[in-house]
Amino acid sequence: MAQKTLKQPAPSASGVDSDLAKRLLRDMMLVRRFEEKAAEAYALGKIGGFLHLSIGEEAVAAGATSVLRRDDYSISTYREHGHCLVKGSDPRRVMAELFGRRDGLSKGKGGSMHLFDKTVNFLGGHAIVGAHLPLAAGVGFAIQYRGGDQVVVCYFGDGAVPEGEFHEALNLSSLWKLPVIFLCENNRYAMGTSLERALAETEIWKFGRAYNIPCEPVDGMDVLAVRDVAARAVERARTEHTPTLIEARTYRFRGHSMRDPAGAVYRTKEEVEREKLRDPIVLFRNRALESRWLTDADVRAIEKDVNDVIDEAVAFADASPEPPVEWLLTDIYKEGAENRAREGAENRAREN
Amino acid sequence: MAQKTLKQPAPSASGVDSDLAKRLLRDMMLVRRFEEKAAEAYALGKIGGFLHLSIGEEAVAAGATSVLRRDDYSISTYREHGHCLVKGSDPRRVMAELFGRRDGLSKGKGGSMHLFDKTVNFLGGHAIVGAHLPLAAGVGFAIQYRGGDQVVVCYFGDGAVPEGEFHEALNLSSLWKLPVIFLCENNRYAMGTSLERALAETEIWKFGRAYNIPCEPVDGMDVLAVRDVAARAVERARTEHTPTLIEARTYRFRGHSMRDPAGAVYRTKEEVEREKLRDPIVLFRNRALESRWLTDADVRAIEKDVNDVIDEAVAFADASPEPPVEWLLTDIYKEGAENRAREGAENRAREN
Amino acid sequence: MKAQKTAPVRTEMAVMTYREALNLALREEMHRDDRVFVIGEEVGLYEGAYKVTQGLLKEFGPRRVIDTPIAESGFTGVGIGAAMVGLRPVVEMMTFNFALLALDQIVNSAAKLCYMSGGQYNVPIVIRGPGGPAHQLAAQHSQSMESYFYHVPGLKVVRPTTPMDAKGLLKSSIRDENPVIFIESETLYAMKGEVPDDPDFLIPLGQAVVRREGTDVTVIAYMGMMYRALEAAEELDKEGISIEVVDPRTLRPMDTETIIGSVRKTHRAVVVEAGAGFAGMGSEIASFITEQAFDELDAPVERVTGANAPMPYARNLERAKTPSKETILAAVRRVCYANGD
Amino acid sequence: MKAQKTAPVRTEMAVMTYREALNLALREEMHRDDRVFVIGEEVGLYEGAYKVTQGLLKEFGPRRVIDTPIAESGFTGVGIGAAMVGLRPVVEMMTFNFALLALDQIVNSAAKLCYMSGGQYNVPIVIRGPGGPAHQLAAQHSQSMESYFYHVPGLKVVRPTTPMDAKGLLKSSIRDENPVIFIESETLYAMKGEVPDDPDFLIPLGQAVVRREGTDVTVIAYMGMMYRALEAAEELDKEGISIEVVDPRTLRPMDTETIIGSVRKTHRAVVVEAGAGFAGMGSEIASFITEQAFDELDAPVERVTGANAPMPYARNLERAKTPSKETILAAVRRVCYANGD
Ligand SMILES: Cc1ncc(C[n+]2csc(CCOP(=O)(O)OP(=O)(O)O)c2C)c(N)n1
Ligand SMILES: Cc1ncc(C[n+]2csc(CCOP(=O)(O)OP(=O)(O)O)c2C)c(N)n1
Ligand SMILES: [Mg+2]
Ligand SMILES: [Mg+2]
Repeated sequence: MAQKTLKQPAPSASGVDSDLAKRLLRDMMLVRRFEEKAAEAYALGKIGGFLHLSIGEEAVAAGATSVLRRDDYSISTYREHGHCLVKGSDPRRVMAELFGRRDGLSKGKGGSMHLFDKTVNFLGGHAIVGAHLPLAAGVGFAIQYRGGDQVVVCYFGDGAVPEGEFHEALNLSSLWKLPVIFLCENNRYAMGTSLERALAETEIWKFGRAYNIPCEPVDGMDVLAVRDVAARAVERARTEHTPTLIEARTYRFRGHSMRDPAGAVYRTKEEVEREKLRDPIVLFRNRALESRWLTDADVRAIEKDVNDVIDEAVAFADASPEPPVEWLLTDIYKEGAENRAREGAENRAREN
Repeated sequence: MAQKTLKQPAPSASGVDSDLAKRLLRDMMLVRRFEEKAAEAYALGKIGGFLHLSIGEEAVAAGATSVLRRDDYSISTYREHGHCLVKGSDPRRVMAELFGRRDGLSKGKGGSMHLFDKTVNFLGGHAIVGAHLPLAAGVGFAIQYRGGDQVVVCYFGDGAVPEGEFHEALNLSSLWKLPVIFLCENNRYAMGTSLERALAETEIWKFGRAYNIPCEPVDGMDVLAVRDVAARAVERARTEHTPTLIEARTYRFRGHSMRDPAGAVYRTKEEVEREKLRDPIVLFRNRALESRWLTDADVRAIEKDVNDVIDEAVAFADASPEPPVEWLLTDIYKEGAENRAREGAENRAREN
Repeated sequence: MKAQKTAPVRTEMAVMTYREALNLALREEMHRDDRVFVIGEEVGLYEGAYKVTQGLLKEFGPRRVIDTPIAESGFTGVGIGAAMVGLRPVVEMMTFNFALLALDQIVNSAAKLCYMSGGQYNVPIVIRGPGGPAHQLAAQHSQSMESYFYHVPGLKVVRPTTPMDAKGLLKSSIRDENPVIFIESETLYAMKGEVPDDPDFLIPLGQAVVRREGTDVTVIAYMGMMYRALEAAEELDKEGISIEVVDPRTLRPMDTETIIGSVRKTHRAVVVEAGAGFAGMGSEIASFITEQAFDELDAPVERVTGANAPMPYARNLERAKTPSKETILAAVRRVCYANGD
Repeated sequence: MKAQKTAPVRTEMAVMTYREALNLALREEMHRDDRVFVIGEEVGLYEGAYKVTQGLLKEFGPRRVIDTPIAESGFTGVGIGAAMVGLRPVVEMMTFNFALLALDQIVNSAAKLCYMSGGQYNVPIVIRGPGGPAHQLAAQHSQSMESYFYHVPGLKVVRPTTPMDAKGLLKSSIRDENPVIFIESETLYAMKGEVPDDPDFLIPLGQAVVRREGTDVTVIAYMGMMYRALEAAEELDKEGISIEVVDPRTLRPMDTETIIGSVRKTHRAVVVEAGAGFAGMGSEIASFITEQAFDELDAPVERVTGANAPMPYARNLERAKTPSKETILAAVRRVCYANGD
């Protein structure tokens, strides 16, 4: 999915060919299908807690990730299924994590909001709004420290912009010239709070100017546009260690989480319906067909493949057992037996 | 010192007359003299802890406060002797606070970093960098809530700009149109860290643009210039509830605190000497004499008055007793006997 | 459950949920005092992430019900600043997990301004919202938060266990002159109970309550753990062990007298808390009981606590993380048979 | 002071200050491991607000000694992010008071990433700096900070009392795979003591030390309070009361065995802590002693704590706020004569 050779330059965003079109469409459809199935599983009680779907926003993850190398990093919020899947994670293990099973990426300990996958440099899954922006800067710092040429993409919502950590992370990244792409998924709402009620400046990309970094808005429903702007940002980060702030304008078709019924209080039905006309998957599929990058048969093949993969993911998750109860007390610290013995002592009261 | 009648409009910053010139010069000299004496007392061990002098920066406090009404608020950092004195606090009680005596503004419990004076609406004295900016927004919120026309001036250093709370406070103040004047005393260093090493954008006033609020830089060594820009900001805040960000460019002639010997590591002697040529008191005194706002006799009279007032303040502080030891356990909560009885119980272990 | 000792006698009772009781308290206090306002994320238009502020925007308008951006330190600071100059903010933390972002404001500003100003400025603010374990919300959204607050001089800390307490304690908190940390629970919002109609019904801060009388063992517990303790008590009744359940309600200031009084009667105590045990609330309660009633204890005070781990997501691990009725039963049996009897 | 039990036998000793010992530990570890870097306010050009990082910028250059703006949450997050991908940051808090601004990063990111990722990502970070009472710095700059950390699963918490410990524990902390909160003290930086030259000298985390042997009462204390306890012990010697002083050194994980072992011998214990007492470290120590050695205690464990107040500025009030030798003496006498003897 992500490129395997490390030194190969990122492909240009123009010059789309059939392979690229297949990949972009497949990535978006994979995320869509994954989340539709997750929603079903949630309704059946197989997934608990909060479940946040990115349906409608798939072009951002797919477009940005398509210009990354496998050894590049990405880091995200609790609405991260898509970011994790397109980075290359095994859908089966992602689904098992949502089900809270032992074969989940995090052994079932993290859940939907805390996906991590070290094998593809996916750094989580963070549920405190704004808190992962400094972490992204830290990853950029480490890349620079080692003299590497990787980059890190940091996805976050419009809701994170008013948080202090947005400001701190952008200032530090600019000051120290860290290879971080701050990619705001502006879906115009933070839960029920619209942009206008949260920010004195609603054109989020303009905040980049305050920190003297390159910044621009992009149509987040257009996967090629996202790819294009991300490619330029990645190039700058790789070669000049320059951070970038991108505002991708997108929309979530569902409610904030499964507990928020479509969000009828804070936005109108008409608005939601209007936005659904910009469905990034439909838009790109049509364009790909029109441009003859793809045939109808290609699209059907992708659809079938994606359905199969996700069905298998659900079956895998269903079959995976619950984590053994002893795992409650593992992974608190990374260390050997000595430390676990101590934890055990502290847990005395509970255990006997 | 501050005007007593509430509804009288702020005097225009142009049209300086003898009264105004006297007041401005006296305010600056009072602060200077106060701090020189405080430095002596610190050397004698009469003042403990941290002592931060604003010597060199007096024009900011004097200029800004000269356009405030007595019922307006100001709030500041740990480098706040000047802001507190010019707002109208009794120098004797300020000095007694620095000495840790019972007649201090805060009964000796706060010290130099935590001056508060409710009688003149001086809201402290805050020693966590950046933390009082949201408080200032809250005071502005309360003014608006009550439909008042007061304003609040919030002094802070260049060092607070990289903190997240700067961003949060400015965004909220702009979004909610709060009557707050954010007045940055940019003395180019946060302890030993120069502006260039702390901020991706060193023209601090420009951050105001990110929040769509009026913003401008001003020569912080020119008391009339500060007065002028503050007057405009106050007017906007009073009549339009518009916050403003002002960057006053100033310089501290002394070290960061009495424990930092003039700061020789992070800045050159030449730089300090060059800046001292811009001494705001000397500049304004000369200008006032040249412009015939003041006579030599006026200046001598102010000097004598100020010296007398500060000598008296020192004598007063010296004579004030230590707070009674029982005061350790008062003012933790505002309440009657019941609550203190409980605190007493909690302190059992210590007391017997 | 036995009637609360502090319940008023002549008031009409209504049955309502814990959530509704909180809502009622807010509405009554907002009617009573124009200085009271509600501020936080989603409190207005959305009517609260957990609907505690339902209807408030409609009833009181946007001047008094203020939606904020996600900026916990900022809007908590706004509340503190407003309180310094005489307003009475009720700041909602959507969940208390996010209060860590505002902790400096709470600890270094709210809790200390009265002291540092020598009593000139007090901060009558309530910071409220749900905290503690919730259902499968995992490590960052499901944790006991009171430990960050009850150690801090200048703060008061409330944990209301019943709908009646939710109303009576929230009203007292709003009327208090000091910063009050008021931590509710997502798992209790839907619980129903009797709540006095009386708009002047108050439960004073700093008063514990005996939820169930008994003679053999005192169990101290609050919030969800209190209900588990009651279940355990019913079961132990059958074995002939009589449990007294005491709910502190306010953790700071702590009503040590009521707790000690109970232990003087039973000579045995078990403290239950949902949070990780090391240096938790249970440590303090066990300590003061031991100090003040050492000679009357027939067994060391037992602490029943959550496992010393972050909260896992998986349902079975989550269940194992928090004390169960069984762990309470086991602890009670230990204090009964270990010694004395 | 008795020799430390864990002191290596064949190593050369140098006499140096606590500050120099920390500095040496940093230098040795930076030489040993290129992944180690130091980041914080004024750590480079200014060489540390308290000069702990003196000379580091010159020796290691700006790649490894990084001055930051005032943005605690930001640069702590940078440290955590860097640690996730394999570096070993040592983050300096100019003073630990400011760590509250980074507490969310520490509690919700650093402490939980290993668990939430099922062990995929660990966070080998040290967050260090001075904390606790300092001289007349008043409420916001003079407070015991450990209580915000030792309750948190996923963190380790160290309080080094001597120069030797400062070196040995800091080196172990840097080599640890987990987030370590390492809280020094402004009042100890100038204190001198013997420190092993050996660049491989380590003191394992989680080991308490007996600072003074005795037979009648165990006093548990760390940092400045440990020295007051030693003074009290000397005085009590004259009265024929023999004090054993135990210093936990690491608060999490706590070495309960060493402490319990001592109490089994003396049958009496006093816990001293500088911070406000309610629900402090002393509560936990008193609790586990009581639980694990109840039948061997001749008196309830006494807690000697700071007053339950913010720190006042005035010198005399400040003095009254923190436990003195006299309050320790009084507590020891109480446990000696209240009971048993
Ligand atoms: C610090 C913090 N405050 C509040 C929350 C509760 N919360 C979770 S998601 C969310 C909205 C975030 O909106 P946005 O950043 O726009 O992302 P989106 O959900 O739209 O993808 C809020 C308020 C949180 N998780 N963290
Ligand atoms: C949150 C926080 N971090 C660090 C400090 C330590 N500190 C005290 S003053 C200061 C420098 C502040 O500089 P600036 O804001 O420019 O104000 P100035 O001292 O120049 O007036 C620092 C780092 C603090 N008090 N609070
Ligand atoms: Mg959004
Ligand atoms: Mg400065």
